[in-house]
Amino acid sequence: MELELTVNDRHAKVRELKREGNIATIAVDDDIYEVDLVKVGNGEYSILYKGKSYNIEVIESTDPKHYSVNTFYFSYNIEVIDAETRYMQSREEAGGNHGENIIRSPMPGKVVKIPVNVGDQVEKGQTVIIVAAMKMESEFKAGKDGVVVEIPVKEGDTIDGNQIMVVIE
Amino acid sequence: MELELTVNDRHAKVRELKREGNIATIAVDDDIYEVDLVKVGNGEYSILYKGKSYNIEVIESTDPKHYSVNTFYFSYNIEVIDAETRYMQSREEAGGNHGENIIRSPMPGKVVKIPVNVGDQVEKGQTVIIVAAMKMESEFKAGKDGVVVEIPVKEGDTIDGNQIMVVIE
Amino acid sequence: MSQRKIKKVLIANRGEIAVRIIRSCREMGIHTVAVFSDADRTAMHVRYAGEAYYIGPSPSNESYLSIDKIIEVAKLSRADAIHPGYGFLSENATFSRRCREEGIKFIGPSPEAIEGMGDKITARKTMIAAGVPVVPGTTEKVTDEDEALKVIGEIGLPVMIKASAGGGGKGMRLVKEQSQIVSSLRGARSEAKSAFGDDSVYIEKYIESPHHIEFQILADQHGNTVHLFERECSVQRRHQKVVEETPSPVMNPEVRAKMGEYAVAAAQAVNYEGAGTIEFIMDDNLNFYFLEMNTRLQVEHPITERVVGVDLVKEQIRVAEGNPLPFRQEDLKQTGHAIECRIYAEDTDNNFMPNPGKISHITEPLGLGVRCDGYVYTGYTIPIYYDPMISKLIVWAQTREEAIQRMRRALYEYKITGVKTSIKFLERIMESEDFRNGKYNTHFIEKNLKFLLAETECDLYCEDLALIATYVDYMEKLEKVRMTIDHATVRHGSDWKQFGRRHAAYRL
Amino acid sequence: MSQRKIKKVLIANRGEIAVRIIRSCREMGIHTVAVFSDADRTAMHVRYAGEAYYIGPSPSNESYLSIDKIIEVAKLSRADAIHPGYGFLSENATFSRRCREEGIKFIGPSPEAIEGMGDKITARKTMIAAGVPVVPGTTEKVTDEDEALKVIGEIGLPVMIKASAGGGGKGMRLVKEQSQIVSSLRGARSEAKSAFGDDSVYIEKYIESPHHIEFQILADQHGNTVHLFERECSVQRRHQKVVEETPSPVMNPEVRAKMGEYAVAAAQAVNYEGAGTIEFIMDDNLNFYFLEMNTRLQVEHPITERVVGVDLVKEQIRVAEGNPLPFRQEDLKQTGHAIECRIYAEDTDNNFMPNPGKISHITEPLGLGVRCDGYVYTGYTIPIYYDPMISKLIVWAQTREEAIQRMRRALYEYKITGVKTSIKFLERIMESEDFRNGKYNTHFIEKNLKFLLAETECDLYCEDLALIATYVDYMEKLEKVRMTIDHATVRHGSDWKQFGRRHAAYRL
Repeated sequence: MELELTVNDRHAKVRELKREGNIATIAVDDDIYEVDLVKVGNGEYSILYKGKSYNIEVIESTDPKHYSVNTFYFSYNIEVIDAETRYMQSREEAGGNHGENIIRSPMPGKVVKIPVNVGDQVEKGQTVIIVAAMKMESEFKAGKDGVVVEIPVKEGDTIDGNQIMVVIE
Repeated sequence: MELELTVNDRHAKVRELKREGNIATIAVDDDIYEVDLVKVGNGEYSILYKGKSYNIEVIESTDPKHYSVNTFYFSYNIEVIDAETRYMQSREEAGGNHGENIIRSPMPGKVVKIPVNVGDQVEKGQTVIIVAAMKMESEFKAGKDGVVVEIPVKEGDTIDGNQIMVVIE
Repeated sequence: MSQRKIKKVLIANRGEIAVRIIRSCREMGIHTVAVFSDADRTAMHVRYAGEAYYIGPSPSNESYLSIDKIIEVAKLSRADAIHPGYGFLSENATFSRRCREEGIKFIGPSPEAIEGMGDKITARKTMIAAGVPVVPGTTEKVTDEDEALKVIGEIGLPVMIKASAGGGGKGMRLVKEQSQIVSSLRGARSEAKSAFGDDSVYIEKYIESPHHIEFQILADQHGNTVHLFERECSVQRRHQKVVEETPSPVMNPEVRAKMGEYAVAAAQAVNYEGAGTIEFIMDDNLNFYFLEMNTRLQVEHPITERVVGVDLVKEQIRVAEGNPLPFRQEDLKQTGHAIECRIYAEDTDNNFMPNPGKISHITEPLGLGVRCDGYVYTGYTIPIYYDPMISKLIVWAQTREEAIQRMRRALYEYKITGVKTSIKFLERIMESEDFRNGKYNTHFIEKNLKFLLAETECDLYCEDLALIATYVDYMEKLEKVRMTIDHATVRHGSDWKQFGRRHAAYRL
Repeated sequence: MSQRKIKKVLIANRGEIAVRIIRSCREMGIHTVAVFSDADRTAMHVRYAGEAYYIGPSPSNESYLSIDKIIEVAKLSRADAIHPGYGFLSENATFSRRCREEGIKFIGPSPEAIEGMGDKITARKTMIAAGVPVVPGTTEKVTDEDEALKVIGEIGLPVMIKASAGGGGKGMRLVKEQSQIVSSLRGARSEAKSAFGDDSVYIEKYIESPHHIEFQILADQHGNTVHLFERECSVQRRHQKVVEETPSPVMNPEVRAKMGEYAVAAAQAVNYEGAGTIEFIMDDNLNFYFLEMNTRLQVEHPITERVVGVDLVKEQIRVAEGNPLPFRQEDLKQTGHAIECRIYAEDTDNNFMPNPGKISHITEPLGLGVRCDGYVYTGYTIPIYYDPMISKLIVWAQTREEAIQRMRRALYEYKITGVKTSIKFLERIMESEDFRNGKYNTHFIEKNLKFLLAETECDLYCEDLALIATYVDYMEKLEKVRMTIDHATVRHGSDWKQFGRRHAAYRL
């Protein structure tokens, strides 16, 4: 089965051509790799390729189709593109025309202050929410001029990473 | 729900009387324990009882009803007794009258030699199988006088821990 | 002054320092009591201590800073001493005094010594009286703007304006040009007012290319004070130390001896007891000035332990028991070189934003010359309420060069996934020319930031191999879902098969 | 003799020693090549090395002992040196010679030195010639029974009969009484014949209450040889070392100096190059005799590294590059005390039977003064084919007493589940009076076995708490199964609910 994966701006088609035990022949776009690949732990893979030993950790991030992948020195965000994702993307792109600005929390934390209300007119660069984590406060600013259409969190809330905090249209 | 558990020769009835978050009240036979219990990892529990901090690891051994349980200094084999187990036990006890002697491997290893055949008459203390693991050979001896009725392994086999190797009747 | 064996210590702290203190207590046969907030029920110090008691909600002012609750637990558990670690109540004179009143030994200095060193201007005066060199500047709090302008005129630019009650960089302004004087002064005072409720400041000469050098001291109850040499702590980001080492690459034996003597004099000036640190600022010509005293154990104490061969927590406890120090100054010496890196849960590529969360997997570096003092474990969730430091990685080697190589090896082995960490950033520090040459001051990170944040080169294949591993992992998950469903299906008829397939395709 | 920088090292080994060697190479900027058998694809040395190549089936004679395959990989990967570790090919003269022929540097002594020390009788003669004291006994192989009886008469009982080609306790007999002489002699010879194909033996004086003391030596290619002091290795079970420490609690400076000199002389007698160990046997009166030389790195080398402050693997590599030793004898000294415990996968309560298998969970001890050299990780399966040693735990402290306390603390922190280990047994050794007093010899384990295997006392509640944890874990599993099934059921009608319940009750 072929999978389409994205990493940064690259779309790559990956498929397995052959497999015998650990030894797999896998095509990444037009390149063919014969690798000795074995899972050594939860999401941890050991790959031998052309004699070199690679350790790669594959971690599910937000959902089963989004991965955070670590090699020793690099970290990649890789997404599996299937029919559902393609549909969502096309919808988002359509939505993108409306110029929605969604502000998400990059880390877990606590909402300290929300100086705006739903319906407020805001300017690009204006602080719309302040989140504290580990004794440090971070201000998040509007990415565009617009109107606050949604604030799904409130002051004092404990929030997760990647949670939607403010939506500006 | 009450569970019957065995540890060594002890049968204990355990049931939860109350639970609020981490704080549970649990009866072990006639003793009532109010504990602060939280799972901190796969099979790892942290229990606070009367101020003391206990770390207990609960590991499934052969099947979901057999546990190997480690406190810092002690290791227990604990079994969950339910209807099925009780049935099996009664059958085994009945079988026990026939005086079956089942020799199991205590660890993974490799069968080096089986100096007996099915049908052989053996004496108690006679070596019936030799297993090697980690550069050390271990001889396993008949636990009773009798006849070898089953040898489900053969020389050269790689075996798991707790696997039946020889049955003497 | 009488000797009394300590039998049970309450550790009024959390994180790596609580675990580190419990380790030494355990080796001494001393029982330990942990305290924990709502956020910390699963924390390592709770699991590792002999006893553990709940003290309140997650925010530290309702738990780890609550003197009443901690004293209550100490009494309940019959602890005869309290170790405050660093941070939280460790430099709180009220807490030290309260312990004394309750008959519980505070493992640290007297409230008087804390007070004497806690206020920067008082400390400065004490130091001047004791003959310890201080940075040219005001000895009195300046509350008046005109007075401040006059003083600045006398000292000459550049100057630093600091909140007298301050800390952590708040209420602090560097003034390099005439035109900035008034605005900086007003800014510092208003920030100080809102942060500490006190807008008095002091003004001092600003040292260009400064080194932050500190001396570890130990003092017993019998008047003996020794120093355990210096730590070079100039690798800082926003006044937070990132890497420390000992010996300092800029130090020489004469200056070391002189600074050590002043450090001892500084501690003796406040009748200090226990472990403490005298911080100095030093310029490129090795002129040095007293900066402040930290009246507690420092985060970076392990590099001293390694190079001098002393367990500082054990010495703290022995001093608290009333024992005399087991060594004199001449018994102590530095052997080899030690470096510490602080591992923070932070996104170094995104303005060093803190990154709490769940640890998916952790592998700690081991082997010759490596010490790792941490507290997180696989499956643990780092709470959002406290410090972002995950651990401290300390290496030792015969030479500075070998220590740097060892640190690089150890950082390479250190694997933490689930949260973002500063490990890659620290590797870049070890690779930077200025650090490798030992030619750096407190401007190091600022100066080298571009290099430190640059993307490392990737092996030709590593992106493709990352894609391959992802492919295999996803296909395995897909297969697992299929098998689960097929398994159910086989037992329950063909309608299920249909559903199972749809389910697998749609849901995963 | 010319100096040549080594750029890539093949490590002809596995397990902890392979990982330990790679660590030092990494610090030196040397590339590393691992080799692995079928059983070792997931082993840590394969994951940690820069490159890794398959060399054959699991049994070591088809992989780690295959000279041809290893040489082939060395050429393929363009390794310019091979580190043999310990065990496997490390003391194989043929391998050392083959490396020389192939132009690959063998990191270890010449084939001649290995041969000179490999045969015990040859070694004995060489030592006598070099003036090193040996145990009174035969210098020639004894192949004749009458001759043997005569020799025994001369030396006087007790004597030890040893296979001349032997090792691992095979073909070895202790004779204490006149009546046992003939039967023991015949037994030893027949065992030697079947084990080594050679029934020649040698006979020597048996030392009562013997200490096993060994000296670490280092020699360069320029004729410089130094010793790095002693290791006390008397805690043994069936001639396998269990605990080692340095300094030896029975040693004094005069005897140490004398033994050190002999150790250097012994190494120089065979033109030794690299790291090696001279083993001595010592009686309670500190009389000592040369036993044998191990022409390789020892398992217990880390305690020397810690106390002397030298990275022995790095020194091995530097010597192999042709560099002169960077220190003279007078530069070296012992600081503090180090102890090593070997952690085995074995069931100490069941006759120490090996216990390979899957590691469910591992937590390694950390903190001040602790070094843990291992290779297993959570989820790793220890194969059945090789040594049962999981890791080595090394501690250092200022004093022996503190080192023992630290070792107890570290063993307490060390958690390995899934396989049975010797950790509890080692804790008991640390608690035993004889060990704590430093009054022990090679009979220690035998003498203290009852104490060492005794059940430790359990806290009043710990059995009940174990039951409670089991209860909670089982109930959680039950709940999970129910939820999975109910989840399916809700979507697909009530028939399923019925099934789900039956399923949950019946299956789990």
